[in-house]
Amino acid sequence: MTAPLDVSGSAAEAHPESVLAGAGKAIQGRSLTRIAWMRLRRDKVALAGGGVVVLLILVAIFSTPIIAAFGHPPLEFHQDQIDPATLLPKGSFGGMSAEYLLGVEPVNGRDIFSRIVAGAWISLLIGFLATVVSVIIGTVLGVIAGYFGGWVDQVIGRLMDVFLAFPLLVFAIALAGVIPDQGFGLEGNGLRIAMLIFIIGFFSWPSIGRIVRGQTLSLREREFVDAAKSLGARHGYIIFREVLPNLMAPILVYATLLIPTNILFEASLSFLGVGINPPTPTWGGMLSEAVRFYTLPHFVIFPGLAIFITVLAFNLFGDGLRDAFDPRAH
Amino acid sequence: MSFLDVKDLKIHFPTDDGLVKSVDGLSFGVERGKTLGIVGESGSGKSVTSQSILGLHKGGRARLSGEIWLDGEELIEASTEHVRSLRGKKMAMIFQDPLSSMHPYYTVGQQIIEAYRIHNDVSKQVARKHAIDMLGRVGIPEPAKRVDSYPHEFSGGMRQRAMIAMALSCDPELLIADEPTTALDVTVQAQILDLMRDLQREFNSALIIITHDLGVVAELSDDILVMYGGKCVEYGTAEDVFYRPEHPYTWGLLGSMPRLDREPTERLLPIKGSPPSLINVPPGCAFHPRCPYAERTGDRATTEVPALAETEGGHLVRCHMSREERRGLWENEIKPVLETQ
Amino acid sequence: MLTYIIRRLIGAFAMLVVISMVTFGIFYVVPQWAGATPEAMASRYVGRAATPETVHLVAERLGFYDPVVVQYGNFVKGIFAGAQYDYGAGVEHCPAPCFGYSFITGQPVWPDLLDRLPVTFSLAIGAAIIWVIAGVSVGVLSALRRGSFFDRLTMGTALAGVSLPIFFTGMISLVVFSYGLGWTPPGGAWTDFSANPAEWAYNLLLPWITLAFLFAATYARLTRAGMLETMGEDYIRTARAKGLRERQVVVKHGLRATLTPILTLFGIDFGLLIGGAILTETTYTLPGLGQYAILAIRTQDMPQVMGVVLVAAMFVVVASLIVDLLYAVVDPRVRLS
Amino acid sequence: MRRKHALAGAATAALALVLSACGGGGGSAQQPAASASGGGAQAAFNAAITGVYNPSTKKGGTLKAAHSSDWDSLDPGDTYYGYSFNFGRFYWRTLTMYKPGPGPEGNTVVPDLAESLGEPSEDGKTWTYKLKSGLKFEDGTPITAKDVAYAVARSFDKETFPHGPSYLNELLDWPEDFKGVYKTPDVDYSSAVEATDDSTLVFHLKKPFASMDYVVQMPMTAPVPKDKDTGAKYREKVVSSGPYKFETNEIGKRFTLVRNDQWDPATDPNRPALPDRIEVQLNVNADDLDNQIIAGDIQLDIPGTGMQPAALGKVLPDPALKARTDNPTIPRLWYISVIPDTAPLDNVNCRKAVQFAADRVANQTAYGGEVAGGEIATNVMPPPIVGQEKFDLYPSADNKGDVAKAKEALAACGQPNGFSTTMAFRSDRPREKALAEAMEQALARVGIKLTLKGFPASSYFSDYAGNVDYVKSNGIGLAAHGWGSDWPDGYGFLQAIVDSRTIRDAGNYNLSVKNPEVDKLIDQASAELDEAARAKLWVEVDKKVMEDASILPVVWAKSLLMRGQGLTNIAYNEGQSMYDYVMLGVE
Repeated sequence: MTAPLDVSGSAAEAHPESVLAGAGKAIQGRSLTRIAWMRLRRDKVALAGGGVVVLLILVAIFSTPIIAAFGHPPLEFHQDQIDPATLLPKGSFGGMSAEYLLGVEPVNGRDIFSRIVAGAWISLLIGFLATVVSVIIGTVLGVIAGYFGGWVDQVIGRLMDVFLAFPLLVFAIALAGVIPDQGFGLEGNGLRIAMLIFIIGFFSWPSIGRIVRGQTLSLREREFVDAAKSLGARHGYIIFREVLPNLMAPILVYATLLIPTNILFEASLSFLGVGINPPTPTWGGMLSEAVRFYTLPHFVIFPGLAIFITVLAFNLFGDGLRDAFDPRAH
Repeated sequence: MSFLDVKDLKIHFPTDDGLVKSVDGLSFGVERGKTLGIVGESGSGKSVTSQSILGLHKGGRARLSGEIWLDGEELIEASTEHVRSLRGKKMAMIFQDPLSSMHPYYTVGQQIIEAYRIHNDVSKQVARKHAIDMLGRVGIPEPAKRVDSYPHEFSGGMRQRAMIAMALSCDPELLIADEPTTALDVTVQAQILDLMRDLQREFNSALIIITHDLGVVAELSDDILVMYGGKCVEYGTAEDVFYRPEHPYTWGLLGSMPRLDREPTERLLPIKGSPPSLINVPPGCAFHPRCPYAERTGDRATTEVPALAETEGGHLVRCHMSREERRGLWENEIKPVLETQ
Repeated sequence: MLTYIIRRLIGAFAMLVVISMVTFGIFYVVPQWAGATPEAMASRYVGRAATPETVHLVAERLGFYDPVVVQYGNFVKGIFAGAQYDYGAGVEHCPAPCFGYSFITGQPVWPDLLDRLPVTFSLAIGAAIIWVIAGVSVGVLSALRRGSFFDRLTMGTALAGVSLPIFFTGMISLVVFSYGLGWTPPGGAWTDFSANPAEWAYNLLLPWITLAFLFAATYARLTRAGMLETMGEDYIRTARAKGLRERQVVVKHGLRATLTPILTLFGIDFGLLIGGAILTETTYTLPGLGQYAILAIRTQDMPQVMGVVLVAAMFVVVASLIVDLLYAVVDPRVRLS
Repeated sequence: MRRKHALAGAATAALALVLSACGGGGGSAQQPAASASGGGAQAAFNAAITGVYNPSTKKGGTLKAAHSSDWDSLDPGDTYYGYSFNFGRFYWRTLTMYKPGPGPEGNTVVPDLAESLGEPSEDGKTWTYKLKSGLKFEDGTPITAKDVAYAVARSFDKETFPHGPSYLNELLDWPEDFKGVYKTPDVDYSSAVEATDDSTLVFHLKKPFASMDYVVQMPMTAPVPKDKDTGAKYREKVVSSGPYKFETNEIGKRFTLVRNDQWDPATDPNRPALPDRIEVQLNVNADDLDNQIIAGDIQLDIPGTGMQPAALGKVLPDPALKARTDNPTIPRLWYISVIPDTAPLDNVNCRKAVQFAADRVANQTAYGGEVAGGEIATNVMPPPIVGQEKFDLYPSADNKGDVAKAKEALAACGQPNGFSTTMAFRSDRPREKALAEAMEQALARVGIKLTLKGFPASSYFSDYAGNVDYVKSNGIGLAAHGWGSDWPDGYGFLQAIVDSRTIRDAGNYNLSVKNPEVDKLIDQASAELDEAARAKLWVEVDKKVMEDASILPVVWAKSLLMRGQGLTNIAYNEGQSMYDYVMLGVE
């Protein structure tokens, strides 16, 4: 999130305690989870967002048959569609036609529709998995900080401050720029995707860490934790059986809201030219190429819209989820 | 007509989950210099009632009907602006949690001064003097110094005193105290209650004390209204309600009054179950699922809403059981248990 | 209070040390792990005619043969004590804070940073004014008219706003307003405020609005949520019970409490922005710190990277310190200790 | 040797690496003006290639120029960009310079500071230049042969001046203990370069070298007054020897040149010095720069590498705008190194398979198309190189590649089903990225699977494609590359990229040509004194490399240049590979 720069707005949402305070209260009983589900089912906007998310996931999974049905292979050149002097699409509206639904790219004439469809999985995969990384790091450190308190909390708290003070985009670019070719049993784009997931996830953890810490702090004072302690339960038992299950709702909510942030982060890195290697299409990468051809609206708008719709859908769904878990929002 | 006269007050909230009938046909009255205690569990509608008198429900989605007459003026139909001008001046309120009810960013003095200057066109200096004066009258030591303290710098009891000073700063004729002592220690509770009694005498205002604890109103109240599920279930003089209670719910409340010789959690006459959902109020008598005597009236308990009927001399009870049956139960079963302790 | 400030300053300093070490590690150590020799690193900074001897000499001059610890130590020394720069015909003293000399242009980094700061600062300050005013007022109005058409419209717009990548909105706005309608200057336009304030503002108008839109959306959402929460607080009910007019309830009691946490966010956001609005500056090719950072990374100009990262981090650290101090002023419950 | 092209703008790579030429001068300025009947003010496509466009001798006005990036250095001893050699002649003078004006004559050198071209000794190891009289620095002190010798000696210090060319470091007979004028101020360097008197300069070479006149037109011979030399900081305040001097210089932002009243036009027939003032803005957005050139707000795009792709779509379809452009072929080749260190490309048949499988049209389009990119290249040397011959060892119908032949070659290589390898490119160069993508598509047709990998341009040759260890351990089989000549003959173009003996551990520009037969031919060609026979031998080198299939030519670069509005006296100079800047005037 924003932590870095102007990737996605403000550090604001890095302080979601207030937002989730309600969810925290709601987690006491299973029945409240059910109530949240009922609320969510009634929230049409959130459901629409969720629907689009599901649709996008399906598109990502079934990109091959979709492209086969409606487009051309995403890497295939169609230079017959291109004016050899200006390098621009010959047809009007960027070469849009029944053959090329969203037109073709300048220079090589690749089918924009296919490339957008084929680019979905990168955005979603990195968005999801980077969030998983953030959630894991954030939860572990947040629980440790909140549960043990004292100097442990101090150290982890400082660590979070350091991360928030980092110009993260600079670091991400620098790191992404020195990714080697092989390592960890992966190579090429596989390694690159893995590294991007790690970098994005690694830089996004403090936001989720803060929430988890805050929630853990309040859970620690609750009766059932006291009860477990008085029964002589070990820390591990209390954390895994008493604390973590009660953190699931806020983590779920916040993770959902972190996904779109991470998708934007990936798009920003691709836009700045340190994303996935070509020719694999990514939305941010398409936009960065479109900069050179800003006179072609279709080349700019379609990848931009793809990012926008995806991020918006996740945000709508995440907002709905949060409202559902937060009685005060009603 | 009483100084405050509430007639058939209904407060309903439409929600996604259905219509919440917070208050459903409530009538009562209070005279100047008199005290009414409204007693009930949380969710019984007692706080909503008090806020609707002050018009504080406005802006929300509440639907009000009925009549609220204050000193001959009807408030429900009155303009928002007019009700606002009465608030603080003619009627004031003391809230449950003095910490959260006072603005954390302003000093106690600033908050009292503000309250005073809304209704009195005086300079800040004059208002400040008044605030110091009020703080002194509610028993805050060194008021000239404490007037510049922030609420969080006060102890709980001091804060509640400050709240009271704020509420009384414009000399209101009706004072509503919503759970004024719930957030306080037992010893402080007594002090605050004494203070309120003294001040009421001094100001000769009408006082409504809202509480879930009969003990709080025992000494203070002239009349007591017991609410359950948004309805009045018993209404009478303090003497009636304490010495001749006729509703099984009131018996339960009496049985759970804290006493110094009992563990606070130990209940003599436990009321089983929990307060009813205001969305799905149980059919028939709202109390029947928790009432140990429900089967005595057979199907009526679940099918017929009991009427609020006068048992004698202004003592009203909402129960299917006959007067004799209730009195018999009280005399033979309940009273002896309560008195053994 | 004083001890608090001193303690915080020490903490801030420690944080900058950590950040400088990490940055140094990424640019100096990671390449070596990846197998780069001092010569390979040096050959980035020589012309195409460079012979092995040239490369060797440059590697020596840049200190690449020294152990990393020594290199880092020299860097730190430069910041506090200044450094000597051998420019061939003589030695120049680079006074503290000396972030070294660019490996590419040979120019001292610190003046470069000072030179670019006004651009980023101008961008940030203008955008901040717009987004705070727009975001907060929209948020307050939406909260007060919850569920109204206005609320739904603005909150829908705000959600769209936080979902739009700024490089996309930036490009679209350039294409439409600059290249299409010609209302605003093209990307890259920059005039110093002191030279011509009107032109300064005119040139920055589009970046301001674009950047402000993103933040305003976030702030509107947060203000609305905060306002809704505040207006449900007990003390608001108290204020109303006193007979206060609704406007005063909102402004004096509601806003005051809502804005305090927003202030914290604002401090951090603003600090982050002054450190370089990379995407905005890239999209509009504004010669600010963000663009400087990107160029420095692209050309692997290590002193420049170190300088810009540390300066950016410093702004965040200072901003958060100021915010904490301000918080203590605004919220009497907060005690600094 | 190699001149840098502008790393600058995102898009264009093409810059002329050609050696800078000389300026247009008084005499030459009049000459083209007089002979440029073909030019005139009649706007037409390529009007400034064949003749001088809008000839004029009017003095005065301000020339507004801009650069989408920045100079490597303004110091004549520390710069290696073509545009820098070209533009620098406004404020420096060198012993010789390219003949100003259009046409093939632009490839020849004429004297500048020197009275005449250099005089070689019998053995070709000593070159003597006589300086004109009346030469002065901007402060009025006379320019003597000592100042030139000092300039040459100071440029020796590559630690202080890492950017400039090192021809003279290699050619001259420097004393063993000479480490530069700053580190070893007392060492006598007269064994390499000496001023025998105030007007006589003598170069002593280690071995015979025929093209000395080309070398000394480079700015290392621009005089530097010793008492004003501030080493690496001299770039901030260069002392002018040319018709203009610095008024202001804000490094990285802008600078302004004004007339140098100490410059005597009588000593300088090559520079008409028409404008009164020259303003240069640096780091201007490249797209915006194009728009301002089109609109007339800026008159000169200094890098001279051609317009950005977004502008092409605007300019080419519009006859009025197109008429303002010139589209020369420059002595630069964009190509792909096919690296024989990486199996199975160690087998020449596999390399040939790559040659046949490539889709040249797709590659050309990737590189910017027929106008902004260049002509499809079939061999290594570009057409502007003297003696160049076109030939095609891997022909295919429509230049789309010959899949059948490629498969035959694969079979011969023992890889009938194709193979996998990695292609490197500079990730901040969109054209190289597009090229890599085009190759990936084309080679897939014959079963060769390409993995594409982008690297930062700043460390492309030092850490990646030009680093032998990296290439070997990471299996880089193909690498996008580009080369421009420092002067327009076979040696100037080919030597650095095909001589295997130049290969070092890191920072290589010859990535793939490791053939002893090629090296042998290079030696033969270098030793050949007859110009025509020498040119033939360079063609042989070219053929050998193509037979070796270790270079896959992409395009012989062309750039689309736009003549700024209000400019006079515009001519494309072949020596500079861009407009001749010192000829320009403003209306």
